[in-house]
Formats: sequence, structure tokens, C-alpha cells
Amino acid sequence: MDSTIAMKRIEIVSDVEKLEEIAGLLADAGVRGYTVLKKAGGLGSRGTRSPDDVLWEEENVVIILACKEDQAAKIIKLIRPKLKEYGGMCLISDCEWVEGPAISY
Amino acid sequence: MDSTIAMKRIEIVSDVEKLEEIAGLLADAGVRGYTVLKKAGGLGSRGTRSPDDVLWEEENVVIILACKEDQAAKIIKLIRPKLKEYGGMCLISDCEWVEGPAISY
Amino acid sequence: MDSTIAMKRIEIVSDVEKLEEIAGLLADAGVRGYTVLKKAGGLGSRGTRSPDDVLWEEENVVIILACKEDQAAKIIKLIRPKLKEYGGMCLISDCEWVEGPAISY
Amino acid sequence: MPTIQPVVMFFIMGVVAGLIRSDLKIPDALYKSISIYLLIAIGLKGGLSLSKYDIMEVLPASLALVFTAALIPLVAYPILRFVGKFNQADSGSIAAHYGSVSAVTFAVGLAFLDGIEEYYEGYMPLFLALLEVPALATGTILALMGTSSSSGEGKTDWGKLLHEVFTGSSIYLLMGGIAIGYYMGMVKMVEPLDKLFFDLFIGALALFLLEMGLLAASRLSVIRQKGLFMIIFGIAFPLTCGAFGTTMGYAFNLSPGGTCILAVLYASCSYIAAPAAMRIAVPKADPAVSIGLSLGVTFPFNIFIGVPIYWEMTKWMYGLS
Amino acid sequence: MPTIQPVVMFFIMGVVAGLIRSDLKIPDALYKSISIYLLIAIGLKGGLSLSKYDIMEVLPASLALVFTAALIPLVAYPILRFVGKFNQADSGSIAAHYGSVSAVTFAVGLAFLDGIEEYYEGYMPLFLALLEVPALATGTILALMGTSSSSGEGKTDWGKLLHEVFTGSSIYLLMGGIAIGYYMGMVKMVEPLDKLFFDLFIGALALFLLEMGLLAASRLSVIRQKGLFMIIFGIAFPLTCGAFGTTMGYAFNLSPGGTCILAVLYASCSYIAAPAAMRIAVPKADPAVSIGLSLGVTFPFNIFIGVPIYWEMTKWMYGLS
Amino acid sequence: MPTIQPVVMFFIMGVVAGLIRSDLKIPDALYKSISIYLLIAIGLKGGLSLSKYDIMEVLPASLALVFTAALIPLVAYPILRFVGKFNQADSGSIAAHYGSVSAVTFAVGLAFLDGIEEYYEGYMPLFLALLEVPALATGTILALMGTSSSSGEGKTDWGKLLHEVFTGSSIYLLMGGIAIGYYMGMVKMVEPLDKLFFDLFIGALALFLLEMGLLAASRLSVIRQKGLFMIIFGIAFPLTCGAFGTTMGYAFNLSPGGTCILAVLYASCSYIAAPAAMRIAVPKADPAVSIGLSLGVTFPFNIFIGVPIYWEMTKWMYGLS
Ligand SMILES: Nc1ncnc2c1ncn2[C@@H]1O[C@H](COP(=O)(O)O)[C@@H](O)[C@H]1O
Ligand SMILES: Nc1ncnc2c1ncn2[C@@H]1O[C@H](COP(=O)(O)O)[C@@H](O)[C@H]1O
Ligand SMILES: Nc1ncnc2c1ncn2[C@@H]1O[C@H](COP(=O)(O)O)[C@@H](O)[C@H]1O
Ligand code: NA
Ligand code: NA
Ligand code: NA
Repeated sequence: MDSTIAMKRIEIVSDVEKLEEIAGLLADAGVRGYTVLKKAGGLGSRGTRSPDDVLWEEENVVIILACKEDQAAKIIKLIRPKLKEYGGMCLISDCEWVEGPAISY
Repeated sequence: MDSTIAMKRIEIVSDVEKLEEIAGLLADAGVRGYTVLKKAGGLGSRGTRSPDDVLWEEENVVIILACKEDQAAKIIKLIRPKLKEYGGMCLISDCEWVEGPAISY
Repeated sequence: MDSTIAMKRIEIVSDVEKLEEIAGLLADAGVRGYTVLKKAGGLGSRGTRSPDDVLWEEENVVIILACKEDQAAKIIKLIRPKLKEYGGMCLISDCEWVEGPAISY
Repeated sequence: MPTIQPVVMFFIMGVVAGLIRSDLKIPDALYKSISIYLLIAIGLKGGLSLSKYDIMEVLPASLALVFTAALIPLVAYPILRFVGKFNQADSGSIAAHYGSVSAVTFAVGLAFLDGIEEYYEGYMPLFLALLEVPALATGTILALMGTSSSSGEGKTDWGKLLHEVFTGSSIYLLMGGIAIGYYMGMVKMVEPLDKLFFDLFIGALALFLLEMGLLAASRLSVIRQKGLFMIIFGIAFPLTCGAFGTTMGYAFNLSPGGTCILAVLYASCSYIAAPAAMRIAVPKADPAVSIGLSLGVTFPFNIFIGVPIYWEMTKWMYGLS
Repeated sequence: MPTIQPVVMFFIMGVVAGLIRSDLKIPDALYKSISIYLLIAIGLKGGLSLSKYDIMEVLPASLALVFTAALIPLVAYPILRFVGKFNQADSGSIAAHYGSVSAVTFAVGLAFLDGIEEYYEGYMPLFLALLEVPALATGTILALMGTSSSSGEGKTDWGKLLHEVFTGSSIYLLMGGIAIGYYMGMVKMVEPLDKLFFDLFIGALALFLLEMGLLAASRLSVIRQKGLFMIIFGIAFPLTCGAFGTTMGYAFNLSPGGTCILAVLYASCSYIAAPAAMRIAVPKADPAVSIGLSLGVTFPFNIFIGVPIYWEMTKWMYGLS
Repeated sequence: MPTIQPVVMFFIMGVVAGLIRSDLKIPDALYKSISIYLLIAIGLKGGLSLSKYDIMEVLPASLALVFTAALIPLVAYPILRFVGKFNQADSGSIAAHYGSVSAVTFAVGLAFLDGIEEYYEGYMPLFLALLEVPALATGTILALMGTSSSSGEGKTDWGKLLHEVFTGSSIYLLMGGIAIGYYMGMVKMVEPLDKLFFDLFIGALALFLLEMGLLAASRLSVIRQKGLFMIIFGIAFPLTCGAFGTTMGYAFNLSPGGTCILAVLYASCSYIAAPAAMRIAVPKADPAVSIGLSLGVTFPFNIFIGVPIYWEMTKWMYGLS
């Protein structure tokens, strides 16, 4: 595929209440772009979490982020202790950024 | 990247009505973590599905799941016949689990 | 993993207002399947976008799409100039399509 | 001709908003909340009235009406199949829609009679609930005749279908409302609930019609396909059913108002319960066609022109002027 | 025995819909909107009444009631812990739920007295607001006694908890409503706001109870675990609290109606504010148990049987017939 | 000074909830539903009144007012640009906000006059609809003057902008409401719709103001940037516009009540229609600044202090006491 740049794709799942704090961390790491999906549910070490239960809402957030490899390492370093505290998960994989839209990574 | 574990990332899309059944299958496979995104729409072999049409709601669900390779094989085996019946899709890719949060895979 | 087909996973993030246009482009490229997640927010070159702010809604959409490699090249070619115009992002990565559900790629 | 009720003007407001591509959007939650409200309110009103009647008195007419309503798809089906050239699945599905009923058309009919201060039997909502279902069965049978034998896959899950239909929220809310309304009538405690459920009914209907106008506008494109046939069918068929309903009402000794409402019920075409049932019963049918026809042609025809016509039919039948 | 209010029938309608697995769903936004509305409306009514009293007159009773309400978990806890065999966290958490109050049970109590046209002190909503909190503290202390020392992790963030409780939307809306209602009473401008907040109250309560029935049905499964104990506790404990509340009301010279409402308050069990607070205070407690018990047993018992019983208790206490 | 309407107290309740970081949240769907409701209700009321007037009588004043409203941004722009040191885009955009109008401020003005039982011309909602648009055009021109020539990208899509403005839901709902209200007046059928749209108006406004308070609290931070200038401008500019509106009302022979409402309209600052239009017309402008100024300073000033002041101005102008 031409006109693509090898990058890392980071996917973080955490409690929605922590979103602001995580966004702050990402800003500290110099991140210039990410995508946020709220109203996520799931299963994990703390059991089932569901945003649909009006009496007991537990909402997760999914954050998707594409960045250069060195940037990814920096992010992981910052985010790891936080996830240790909050719970959730963080995955990294390889991806290609398709050139075209304004650079925001 | 240090402190990461090579894992598989499974991404299942199906009708939201099937979520409970799929969650049951995943439990049978011994899965300890997944993330659920509802209110998804899409195009597929059965045409367009949209959760926004109040007269004709067709809602998809996206299930994202990180697990070890052998676990992944087990899940696929269980889920494949179901998807054959329901429709939808299932993708697998490589990823790295960032150590830190409680182990839930 | 047997019974899987090597494919490309494309992930497009753009303004929800552009969804119809992008869907049209994908149809032109002969795409037969994709998944749509609305109500996404994010950070990018145009700053923060959030679907939660009732006075100033800026909603992103995430489109996930699995297809064969040649198809992917075709899609990228069509979508790249549009993203240049709109903003957003587009990532490609490798994945395996689990055979079972009706073919919709 | 009597004046058009202001409330139905909200439907036009919605259609126009759709046509000029206004960014007006009614929140999903509001649409769903109002439809829950309307069904409960219709049910309560009906149950309250019913409590003043002897149920045994209402029963024979009820059963007869249910039975005849089930026959409507038998008339619609051959027209759709052989004149309209629809395939079997679509023909059966559309026939089921026309055999079933629309609570909102019914509500507009009530508003019309209230507007001209005409009496009607208060238990009409019972008929609304009863007429919703039987035609769905007939339509489904027509849609599937002969197909289930040929392929195993096509087999209808009648158990699931019956469950869907009878626990479906529209029937459930209506019947629940009727039951509670009946109780309210029995214990003579109507007072504090009437404020929400009766006084605000027409206002809520206005907001609902606004959204229905938007929905109808977004469905109009489907009519282009078989345009002429769809428009003629979408108008002529309800007129025929309306005439049939007028005759039935007269035969069963309903009041003129009640007869008119019955005509409205027969003429009305479902666009909520029927699509939901057909999705399970006849998955091969294309919902765009049946919903487009129901919402884009028959619904507006009924609320603006049909209802006054059914009233004229009724007056003619009863020799009123 | 007085007749059951039609409004509580909506709860049954919701439970049945849940049990037959109807597809009826109340939009989240409607549920949340109505709960905001109900709390404001209760507050406004209370504030309006309060403006006609001398606050100094109400104060001593208020303080005494708050103090005694905080003691309820002390009675509940040992029963749950040693008879019910719940663990410490769950016992403390459930005790906190029973010590706190339920605004909807309260509203049903008001509707009951309105239905039989019995006078009560209008400032009762103030007690509703005041009684919500103190038992949460007692329950939390019971749940955590001895644990905080053993592990650093278990440490309760009391600052956060206090913030959560006092800025929690239910208390805030009640207190805000009381303040604005008080202002309305002072400047004598009630008129245009009463239409929404007072006239429609019971109607909105009906829709809310419908959803609560659905919620209760979905929570019933939890009762199977310790079925018998939970059913007995869920009925006997509120009865005891109700008797205690009746005594307190009598002791503080409330009117019979006010006494009955106080009994309802003591007997009612929180399922909104308490779970939210316990999530932060006692994260180890299982919310399914406490919510299931509160919503699946005590709430329905109170609205159908408890309220009339507390009224009978009151009449007996005051020697009325 | 007349007493503050209880309804505006809900704004304070919202602001305080925001400031103490309560978890109170108004569901989006409720906010959007109420804003649809308020606009339709304002429109209906206006249309109903208008039907009692000769349109020709209202036309000249309407045209003149529309024209003069378009001039307001010409005054605001230089102040913002050269005193406030805002950039061109922001200056034009803010000027457009102040030239346009706020339906909620208008509604609070009506509630004020209703509270003191002062007559006003019922067709005022027509002016609300008419005054919304013209200043948006002026503001856009100011924001873009000279820029379109320098770069191709900056070119405004006037077609799209016009479509956005005229089909925008706020204008559309107002105009639709006026049309249906006019029809209601013509056919003299107001009765069942008034229950929802007129009786509950102030109650709905209360809930809306609660949410607006929450929104305002979340926008206050932006004021810190150019704090002093923004506060002075956000208060002094509407006062000036209010005085101008009073003069215009007097000049066009409106009643004192109508004059006061006109002053309120001129003084009010848009925070819904204008941001939506500026997003398309002047994408370079920062919405946080204009919305923060409008909602955080001018809106609360107007509803608490401005409205009574405009009424004092009017009384002084007409020599009333
Ligand atoms: N293995 C996994 N795969 C996907 N999502 C996970 C996994 N483990 C945890 N999660 C997500 O992270 C959330 C919090 O996890 P936990 O803190 O372990 O309860 C869960 O509710 C899931 O949404
Ligand atoms: N190639 C694909 N890429 C992404 N999503 C797909 C693909 N094919 C199907 N889907 C998703 O799966 C849903 C059901 O597919 P189907 O059962 O084929 O109609 C669709 O509505 C899409 O959301
Ligand atoms: N590096 C990135 N990683 C993930 N999402 C991104 C990234 N850059 C941009 N986006 C998404 O694309 C949207 C539009 O980006 P932009 O057009 O650059 O403002 C943002 O709001 C994000 O949701
Ligand atoms: Na029919
Ligand atoms: Na209690
Ligand atoms: Na203005």
C-alpha cells in the first residue's frame, strides 16, 4: 500500500469517569489525536459492567489512538500505572496510517 | 515494547439480540474479559442495518476481546457455527496486551 | 488458525455528516460490508469534538471494514482525497476473517 | 365538509420539514415515550368506558369484528399479487398491514368526533386492541402458502411469532391500559390520573404527528417505484374497508359515532405492530415497501380526507344530515 | 381496608410485562426525566407548605427524626449478619438501604392520603430529604468496622463519599425544590408552575411505577438465593420500622396523616440514593442483593400492603376508626 | 422593583448544581424535547394572536424592526474588535450572536409581563422569528470582510448558509407554530391543544432553565480569559440594545408591554441559532467564547436584572409609574 505510514494503534478501555484524567495524560504525552467511544459495556476482573442499567450504571469508554512507535512507548509508560489503579485494558497493534487527512498523531 | 504480552484481538459483529447468547458462549470458552459496543449499524449480506430508524430498528453489537492464542482458537471454534446461523462477522488480529491492569483474559 | 482468510481491516474516523458520502464512495468501490459506530468524539487537528455537548454537537463516526487486499487499495484511493478535504483519519491493518458467516466483503 | 383538526396540521409541518431538509429531529426517546403514552391513554379511556357496560353485551360484536377483520387480507392479497405484481412475500405482508390497525389514525378519528361533539361508544379502544392481531395471521399465511414445504429454512416459528404479537408493546400497553382504566372505573378513582392521560392527549398527539410527518417524508421515495398502483391502492383500499366498516357498525347497532370509528379502524393501516410482526413472520418481505405505502399514502389520506369521508358514509347510512 | 390506588396498578403492569418477556421498554431518558421531575415536584410542594410554618416549630422534630433514623441500621445489621448470614459488607450496605428512604414510596403514601382526603403536614418532603442521608453513614460504618485497619486499600474516602451524598442529584433536586417552593410561597406566585409540577404528579408517577415494575421483574431472580430469609426480612423489617415511625409521629404531635407518612418514610427502603452511595462507600457489597431486596420485595410490599397497614396502625394509635 | 419570577430560580438551581459539581444531569433527549416544545408553543401563541390582527397592520413595523436589528452587529463589531481585541472572526461571530435573539429570554420576558398582568401585543413571537436571522448575515459579512479574496478556502457557501438558517429547526418550529396557531385562530379550535402547549409552558421553561443553568456553569471558565471586558460588554451592550428597543417600540406605537418585549428581544443574545449558523459561516470563530459570553453573562443578566430594567425603561418612556 503506498502513501501509508507504519504506526501503532493503541486501544484503551477504562471507566468513563477516568476519561478526563486519561485525556490529560495523553495531552501530557503530546498526543494530537484520538477517538473516543462512550456507552461501552463489558466483562473484566471486576465483573460485568453495563451502561444500560438505569439503577446501576457502569459505563466504559474505548479510546482509539494512532501514533508513531516512540510516541506509543511514551504513552504506555504514562498510562500503565493508571490502568493498574483503575482497571480496564490497553492493547497495541501495528497499523498503517493512510496519508491524506491533516496530520494529527 | 516491553511489558507487553503477545495476544490475539477478536472482533465480533452481530445482531444485538444475539449478544446474550454470544456472551454465554464466551463464558463457556472460559473468557474473562471483553468489551461491548451497542447501537452499531452497518452493511452486510442482509443489507443495511441501522439502529437509528425508529420504525425499523436493526441494531448490531461489536464485541472486542483480547486473549491468548490457544484461547482464541477455542473461541473461534465455538462462535463460528453461531455466526453461520446469525450472520455478522468475526475478525482476528495480532496485538500486544500492555501489562498493568488486573489480568482479565 | 484454520478456516480464516487473510484480509485488511480498514478503520475510518470522520464527521458523522460525511457518513452518507463515504458510504456512497464505499458502494462505488464495490464494498459489501462495513460496520458503523456513531456518537464518537475525539481529538484531532481541528481540536476536540464531542457529541455530548448539546449546544455544540460535533459527532464523529467510526467505520470498520474488512476486505481483501486489492479491494483495500481501491478503497484507499477513493477515500484519501475525501479525507484530505474533510479531516479525520484512516488506518489499515492486517487481520484474519473467520469463515462462517455469509461472505460480505 | 367539516374543518380539518388543527392537530393534524402537525403532520404537514413534519412532512414539509422533511421535504425542505430541515435539521429538525425529534429525539428517539420522545417518539418512544409519546407512543407509550398514547397507547396507555387510549387504553385507559377505553377501559374506563367499558366499566360502564356489561361485557356480555360487547362480546358478540367483538368476536364478529375480529373474525371479519381477519378476512381483509384475503381481499387485499390478490389485488397486490396480480394487479400490483408484488411477489408473494410482499403481497402477504402488505395485506397484513392493511388488515391490522393504526392507533394514531384511530386517535385522529376520536379527535374528529370530539371536535364535532358526536357521541361514540367509549369501549372502542377494545376493538382497536382486538383488531390489531387477527389480520397479521391471515397475511402471514398468505405470504408463506406453499413455501414452507419446499425449503426447511422458510419454516415460520409460530411460537415465537405468537409471543411477539401478544407480548408486543403496543398490544400490551393497550390491554394494560384497558385493564387499569376498567379498575379506575370500578373503584371510581379517575381524578388525579386524568390530568396527564386525558387532558394532554391531543397535545401529545400533535408532537407525535410532527414526527410521523418527518418519517413519512423520509419514506416517500419508495412510492416512486410502483407509483401509480401504490397511490391508487393506498387510497382506494382503505375507502373500501371504510365502507365495509360502516356496514358492520350499522349491522351491529353501534351509534353513528361508533360506526364511524369502526370504519376508521377497518380503513387504517398498521405501521408499527405489523412491520414488527412481519419481520419475524415473513423476513423475505421488504419493509420499505409496506411501511412506505402505509405511512406515505394511506396514513395521510386517512387523517386528512378519509376520516371526514367515513363520517359522511356513516351519516348517509344512518340517514343523518 | 381502603381501595388500592389505580396509580400503583402501573407497577403490576410493569412487573407482568417483565415476567411475560414483553418487548416493552421505557426509554432511559424518560425514566431519568420523570425521576428529576418527581423529586422537584415533591420538593416544591414541601417548600410551599413549609413557607406557611415557622421553621423553628419544625426544627426540633426534624433533628430528633434524623437522629433516630440513623439508628435503624443498628437494628437491621445484626439480623442480616447473624440470621441472614450475609457478609459484613452486604449486611452494612443492606442496613443502609433500609435506614434510608424511598421518594417513590413516599409519593405513593401521599397519593394514598390524598385519595382518602386525609390531612397531613405539608412539610413532610423536608423529612424525606433529611432522612435520606444519616442512615447511609451508619450503614457504611457498620460495613467497614475493623476492615480499614487491616488493609490500606479498604480505606473509605469519606470526603468523596460526603460529596457524593450531599451533591447527589436526588438530595439536590429535593432541596432545590424545597428552596424554590419556599420562595414561591413567600412571594405568593404559585400559579403557572403548579400546572406541570402539581397537576401532573400522579400521572408521571404512574409512568415511573410502570418502569419500576419492569426493573423489579428483572431483579427478582436474586431473591431465589436466600429466598425465604429475604422475603421475611423484606416484609417484617419495614413493618417494624413502620410501627416505630408511627410511635415517633405520635410522640412529636404530628397529625394522623403526618404520622402515617412518617411511618411510610421509616418503612421505605432506598434503591436509588443508597446504591449510589454504597458503590463508593462499600464497593465490596454486592448491589444485586440490596437492590433486589429493596425493589423486588420491600417496595411492592410497601406500596400495596404496607401503606394501608401503616394507616391502620396510625388510626389505632390515635384511637380513630 | 418587582419580584423575581420563581421560574428563573431554576436557572440558579442549575448553576449551583454545576458549581458544586453535583452529578445532576438533564438527559439530552429532555433538553431537546423541551426546546422543540417551547418553540412550537411560542409560535402557536403568536399565531393565535396574529389571527386577530390585520396582517397589513403588523407588516410595516415588522420590516422596520428586521432592518434595524440587522444593524446591531455594526455597533457591536468595532467594540469587540478594537476595544475587546478579539480577532476578526470572533468579533463578527459575537456581533452576530448579539444581533440575533434568544427565545428563552423572550419567554422569560413574557412570563414577567404575565406575572404583573401587563398587556402586550400577542403577535410578538412573529418578531422573535423575524429578528433571529438578519443580524446573522451582517455578522457573517463583518467576520469575512476582505478574507474571501485572499484565500480560496475561506469562501463562504452562502447557499448552504441560507439553507441552514432558514430550515434551521428553531426558525422552522417557530414559523410552523405561528402558521398552525394562525389556523387554530381562524377555525376557532384552540381547546384541546392549549392544555399541553399553553398551560404547561412555564413548567417546561423551569426545567429548561435548570439545564441552562448547568450549561452556563460549565461555560463560565471561558470568561476568565478576557474577564473584565467580557463582563462589561455582556452587561452594557444588552442594556444599550434594550434602550434602543424601547425607543423603537415607542416609535412604532406598541403598547408598553409590547415595547418591553421588543426591548428584551433586542437585548437578548442568541446561543442556539447563532452558534449553529456561525459554525458554517465563520468556522474560524471560537464557539467557546461567543457561547460563554452569551450564556454565562448576558443570559443570566437579562433574565434576572435586564427584564425588570427594560420594563422600568418602558414605563419611564411612556410616563407610567
Ligand atoms: N480481555 C479483555 N478483552 C476486552 N476487553 C476487556 C478485557 N478485559 C477487560 N476488558 C474491558 O475492560 C473493562 C474493565 O475491566 P476490569 O477493570 O478488568 O473489570 C471491562 O468491563 C471490559 O470492557
Ligand atoms: N466486511 C465487513 N466489514 C465490516 N463489518 C461487516 C462486514 N460484513 C458484515 N459486517 C457487519 O456485520 C453485520 C451483519 O452482517 P450480515 O449478517 O452479513 O448482514 C453488518 O450489518 C455489518 O455491521
Ligand atoms: N491520531 C489519531 N488517532 C485516533 N483518532 C484520530 C487521530 N487523529 C484524528 N482522529 C479522529 O479524527 C477526528 C477528526 O480529526 P481532525 O479532522 O484531525 O480534527 C478526531 O476528532 C478524532 O476522532
Ligand atoms: Na385496517
Ligand atoms: Na427506611
Ligand atoms: Na439581540
